[in-house]
Amino acid sequence: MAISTTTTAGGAGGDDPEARATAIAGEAPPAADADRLTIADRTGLLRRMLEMRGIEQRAMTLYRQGQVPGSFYDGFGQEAVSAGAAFAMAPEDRLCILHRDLAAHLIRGVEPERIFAQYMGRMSGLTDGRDGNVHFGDHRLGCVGMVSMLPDMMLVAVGMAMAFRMRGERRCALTWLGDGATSRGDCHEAMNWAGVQRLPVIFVLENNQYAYSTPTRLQYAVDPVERAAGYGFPGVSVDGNDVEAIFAATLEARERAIDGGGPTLIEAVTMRMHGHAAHDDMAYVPDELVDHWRGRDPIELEERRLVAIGVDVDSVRAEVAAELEQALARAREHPMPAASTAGDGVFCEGKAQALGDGLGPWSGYA
Amino acid sequence: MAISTTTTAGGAGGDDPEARATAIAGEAPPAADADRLTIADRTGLLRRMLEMRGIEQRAMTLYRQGQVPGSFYDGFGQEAVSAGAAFAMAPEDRLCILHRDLAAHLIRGVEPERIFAQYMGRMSGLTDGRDGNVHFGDHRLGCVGMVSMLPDMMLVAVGMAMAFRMRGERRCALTWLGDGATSRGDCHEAMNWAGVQRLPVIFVLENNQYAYSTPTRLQYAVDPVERAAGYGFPGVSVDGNDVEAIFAATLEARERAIDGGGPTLIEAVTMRMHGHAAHDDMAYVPDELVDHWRGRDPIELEERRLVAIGVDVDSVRAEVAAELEQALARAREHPMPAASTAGDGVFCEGKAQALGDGLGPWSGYA
Amino acid sequence: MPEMTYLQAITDALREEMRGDERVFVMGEDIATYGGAFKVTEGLLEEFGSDRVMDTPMAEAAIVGTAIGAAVVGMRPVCEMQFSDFVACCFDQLVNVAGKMHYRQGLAVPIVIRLPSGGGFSGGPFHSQNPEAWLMHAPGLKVVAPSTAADAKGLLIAAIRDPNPVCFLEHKNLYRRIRGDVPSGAYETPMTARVAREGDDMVVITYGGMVWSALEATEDLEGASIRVLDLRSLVPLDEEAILEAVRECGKVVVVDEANATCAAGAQVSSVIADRGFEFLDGPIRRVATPDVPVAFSPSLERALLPQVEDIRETCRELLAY
Amino acid sequence: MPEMTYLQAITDALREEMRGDERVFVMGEDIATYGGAFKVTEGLLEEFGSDRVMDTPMAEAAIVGTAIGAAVVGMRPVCEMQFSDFVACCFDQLVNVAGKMHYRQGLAVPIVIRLPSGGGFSGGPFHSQNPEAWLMHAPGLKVVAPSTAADAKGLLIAAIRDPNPVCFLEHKNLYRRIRGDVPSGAYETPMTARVAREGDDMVVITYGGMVWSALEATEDLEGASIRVLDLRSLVPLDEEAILEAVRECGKVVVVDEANATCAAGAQVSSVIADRGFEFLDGPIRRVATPDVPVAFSPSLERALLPQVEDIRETCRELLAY
Ligand SMILES: Cc1ncc(C[n+]2csc(CCOP(=O)(O)OP(=O)(O)O)c2C)c(N)n1
Ligand SMILES: Cc1ncc(C[n+]2csc(CCOP(=O)(O)OP(=O)(O)O)c2C)c(N)n1
Ligand SMILES: [Mg+2]
Ligand SMILES: [Mg+2]
Repeated sequence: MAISTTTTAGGAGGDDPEARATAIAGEAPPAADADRLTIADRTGLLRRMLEMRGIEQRAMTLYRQGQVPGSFYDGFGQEAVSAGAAFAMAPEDRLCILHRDLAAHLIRGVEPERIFAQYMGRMSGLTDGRDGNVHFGDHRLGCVGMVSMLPDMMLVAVGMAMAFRMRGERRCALTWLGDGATSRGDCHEAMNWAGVQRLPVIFVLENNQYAYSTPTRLQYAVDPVERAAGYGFPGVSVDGNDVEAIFAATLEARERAIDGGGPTLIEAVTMRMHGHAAHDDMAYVPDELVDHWRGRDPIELEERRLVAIGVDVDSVRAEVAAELEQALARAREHPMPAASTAGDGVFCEGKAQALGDGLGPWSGYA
Repeated sequence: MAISTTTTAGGAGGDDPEARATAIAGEAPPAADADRLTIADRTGLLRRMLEMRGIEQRAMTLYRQGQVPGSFYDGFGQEAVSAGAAFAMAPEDRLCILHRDLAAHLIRGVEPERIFAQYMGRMSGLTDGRDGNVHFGDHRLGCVGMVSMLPDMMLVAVGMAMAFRMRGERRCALTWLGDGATSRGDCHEAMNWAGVQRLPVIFVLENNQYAYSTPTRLQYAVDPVERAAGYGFPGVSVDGNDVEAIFAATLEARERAIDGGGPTLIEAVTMRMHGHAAHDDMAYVPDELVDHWRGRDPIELEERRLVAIGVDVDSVRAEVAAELEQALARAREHPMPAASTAGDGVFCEGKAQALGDGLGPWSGYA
Repeated sequence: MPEMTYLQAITDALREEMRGDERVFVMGEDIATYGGAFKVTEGLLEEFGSDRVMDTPMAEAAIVGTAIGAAVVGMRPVCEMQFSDFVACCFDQLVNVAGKMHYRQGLAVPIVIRLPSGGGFSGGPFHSQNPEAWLMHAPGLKVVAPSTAADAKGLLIAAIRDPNPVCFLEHKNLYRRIRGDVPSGAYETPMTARVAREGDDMVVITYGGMVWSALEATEDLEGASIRVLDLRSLVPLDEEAILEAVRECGKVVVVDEANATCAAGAQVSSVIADRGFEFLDGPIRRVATPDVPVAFSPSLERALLPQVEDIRETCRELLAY
Repeated sequence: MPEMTYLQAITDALREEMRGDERVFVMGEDIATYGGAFKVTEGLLEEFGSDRVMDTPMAEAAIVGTAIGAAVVGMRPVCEMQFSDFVACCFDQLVNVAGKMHYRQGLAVPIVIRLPSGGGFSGGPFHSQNPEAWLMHAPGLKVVAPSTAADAKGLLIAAIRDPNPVCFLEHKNLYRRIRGDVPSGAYETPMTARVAREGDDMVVITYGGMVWSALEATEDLEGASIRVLDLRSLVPLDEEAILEAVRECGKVVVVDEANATCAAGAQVSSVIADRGFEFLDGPIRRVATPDVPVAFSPSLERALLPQVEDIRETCRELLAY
């Protein structure tokens, strides 16, 4: 397991985040946690990552064709972070999913068809065109859609965990945040509050080296994973491109959380392989950095493992491709929202509906 | 010198702030930093503390007599924190002074007469009745008056330090903050920004065990001095009732700051010996805690030192008492602001005037 | 019907709802052990325990943000800002997370933010503000501001039961000064306007603390029959009641304690100027605090906040129009 | 006179002031290496270096708070919010620290906050807001909102030279769509209203992006002579120009892109209803975005934001009144 404690994480590259990133990412891929993850689990993880990439690549094309309005963000190269973390969460857990974390939506049970429709501003049962691109979450599946202001959702996740503790429920909340988001006051208020109340919440710090064009060295002097200790809970760094390592770290954090052990900060060290959004050519990123990480693609990494144990990954790829073609075709059939409804639903007129449960993909919850 | 690094500070009582407080405060009073502080310096420190206490005691009486409108806050028992820190700052340095730090205003050169007038809502050259009680600062003396929202002034102090660095000036900014204020997002944004830009700024964390009625254990899980490391700069804990220890810690931090060594977080461990404000009987504070700290009064502690080297502290006390009587008498003569001026000065009509210099009380700056 | 103060009525509403609905809990700074800066939550800790009466860290964004999180998993948080002025510190969570949630994704956020507001006691620039207009300008937030003890209880209960985020403005100057008969048990006051006094020569439209100033100012004004309309709710705004009053009275004075520009009073005035123009027998006068921070020194504060005499003078002039 | 876009005019103003006054510097997220999300600061890093063109951490409260600190020790910071929507994240520093400073202690805070605002390109609820009314309701802040390239440059220079905190609203939809002759060199545009087109049958009062919609909507409306008043500055608000227009035109439509309740348009309308009542030949109509977050999907967004056709329809009705 490529989990290092904050101390050794600090050791790996010390205060130079890029050096650390390379150091940690350079570690050997961990053996699969065989006695926990079944082959079906591991194939499921691969499938979700393939779906995420496939959906985002097609959406990027749709954007360039003018069929996706506004702007478009993707998580190319970071698929392992959302897939691995969300896979460890139980149906009754609650998530706030961020803008590079599409695989988490898929794992909770959002169909690709509806995601395409969301991107195109069509009726989707997600935001029905009221909000765009990655700003969604299916509350029936236990997720609160993110707001743009980062990392506001950390406080929402802490609040969900607070309610679980008040009601004595063995449940956990999880949210992601970026390296840039660590500079916001809300990040501190959330980590401090979670620490002082020892709440069952997991923060996955998706350290992809950049906040838009801003490198981490302009964002902080010391890697934020080191801050967890100052809030009274563990901070661990994992290889953000190793989906099984992220799964294992999250599962461990979840067990601690529901046993009353409090929060965990998991830093997933990865790299944003595309621009901040579709319009950004990321000219500000040194080529070597991109090259280094291109050699560590999270999907290829997991595929190599599965091929080694005889899984036919080509047919998985083929199935996903076919599935997405059909999903996109169906999504195009979704109607655009009617202009006459633009003013509806600012307020809830009926009864407040709490979040529902998502899927429990991991065989451990089956 | 009762300065312990974060590590040993953490050692002293670990994660139980009250235990830590007692532990640190229990240490023997340090010998005076003889080769730095002259007897005149040390007597000056005592005088400022006596003035602070004398002014606040008289003001509290005025408040109860209805001559001070609104509410009234004091720093009884914490006089060493503002006196020791402000005394180490040069005239060209800049300060944001908080609500328990009256001695800092005196050290910068604000006359007691004007402070009484400020409390009574009279013309004072400070806020002229527009703002009340501790919400003032004489910008001609290098100080920005605090706003209520805590700890907003930390960011202002960081910004001043940023300007010093941009202009290549060997100057430093300093502000205080309370234990409760450490929970606000602005505290994090300020410490992170100061750390990433290595700015010449000093944060004096005035840990007086309570935020209004809230004990530190509901405010944080780990003493905030431990967080400094996570921002990339030193955090030190000192006996907040030892004015010479605070002076020495601040002087050391200032030298580091103007030499380009970046920020310092100084935790002054002390106790709020009065209620949060005049109306608060602090029934929520355990008697033992108050009793323990009553035996460690910062003024008596410094007096014992000075008596030991032959200073006639009684006459200092007498001089201060006489001075304050006259100051109060003159303050009563200050006119109330004219109602007709209530709307004036919302905007600056002339040229923007930058902050001026304060006094350099320490003989090292003479 | 027991008589109680405006403050006691608020406490009573909290107690009723906490007894009747275990999902309801209160959170804020110094509200448990200390009972709140104004003692509104005094006694609740003893009855309901520290989970449902929670002393929080000093972190306003976190208070609102965690309340949102608790609400979407089924709780009914009631947050106290120690002073309404501190709402600026959680503004983003309130307007961007809570306010836009239901429109964006059909997820309701049943939270209440209690905001002790207003001046008149030398609180100075940071303890005297009236932030309601900021909140009214944020889609998705309801905003109520009771003036009587009975309405304070009924509107707070209605706010707690509302599936939406509700900002509850409680005027500090009414806490102990205003008392009245308050029905026992739980009841909801509708978020509509109330005629505080009948009249048909002129109407003074206001809310919160200024209702009492308006009543006093117009009590006996050259025998004129002056109606006082207490809006009670600012979002939703009872435009029909406003227009009815204009139709029946013809002359209008709108009174705000908040800073004048873009205040609630500006909105009321613009609604009348648009939809009630035909009924107007004169200009729509406004009385409000000028665009100046609320000063500390009594003479200055009095000069800034609308006084009974200011309202009376404005009404007298308009009657003569 | 060189012709340039609204965006280029803003860049030009920054360059002029940075060349002319070494105290002036720009700070914000992604403004240096990347040149800003909208490329407004492109090229400045190369000319002025990384101290005066500063990429900051992603922390809006810190951007405003540190700017205040730098300003009071003699600098002239110009801050960029990546989108005006994020002003909610630094609201407290802006309204409580910057806005109240001079009144409380006579200390000037010469900072400028650039706020790329407005919708019309499927930015959704968090990238399309018009926050000006929140800022107008905060005493001590000036608020300007240019509509032309020449005014964008002149008002930004005036804002930078102003000793007070100035919120500079630059409408994203004008950045590249609007171009015009812009005087070279430094000049200040006064914070007063401008007649965008003469006329005396009716006046449309607006500002920012809506000026162009108003001009288009009233270009040829049944031959009526319709004046368009471009406020340019919201604080200070040019009440005399507003009242003069009302006196000369008699009929008024006030247009806002912001959510209607307590918007700038509500303030303008209430000023007219109070001080300009005698001149009115009809109700004061308002066109604004309803109190709904700005939706993402084009059909919904169009239905919410005021369209040329909406303005034209309202004017047509009022002309017939
Ligand atoms: C409070 C806030 N300020 C600014 C932005 C604009 N913005 C959108 S994403 C982004 C970069 C975020 O970086 P990071 O947190 O590292 O997440 P990443 O995009 O790298 O996954 C910025 C500045 C925002 N969304 N929220
Ligand atoms: C942002 C904010 N929230 C709430 C308050 C109300 N308040 C005033 S002082 C105080 C306690 C502050 O505690 P601490 O920071 O420890 O400073 P101390 O008073 O103990 O010196 C509180 C809650 C405030 N001033 N600012
Ligand atoms: Mg990032
Ligand atoms: Mg304290």
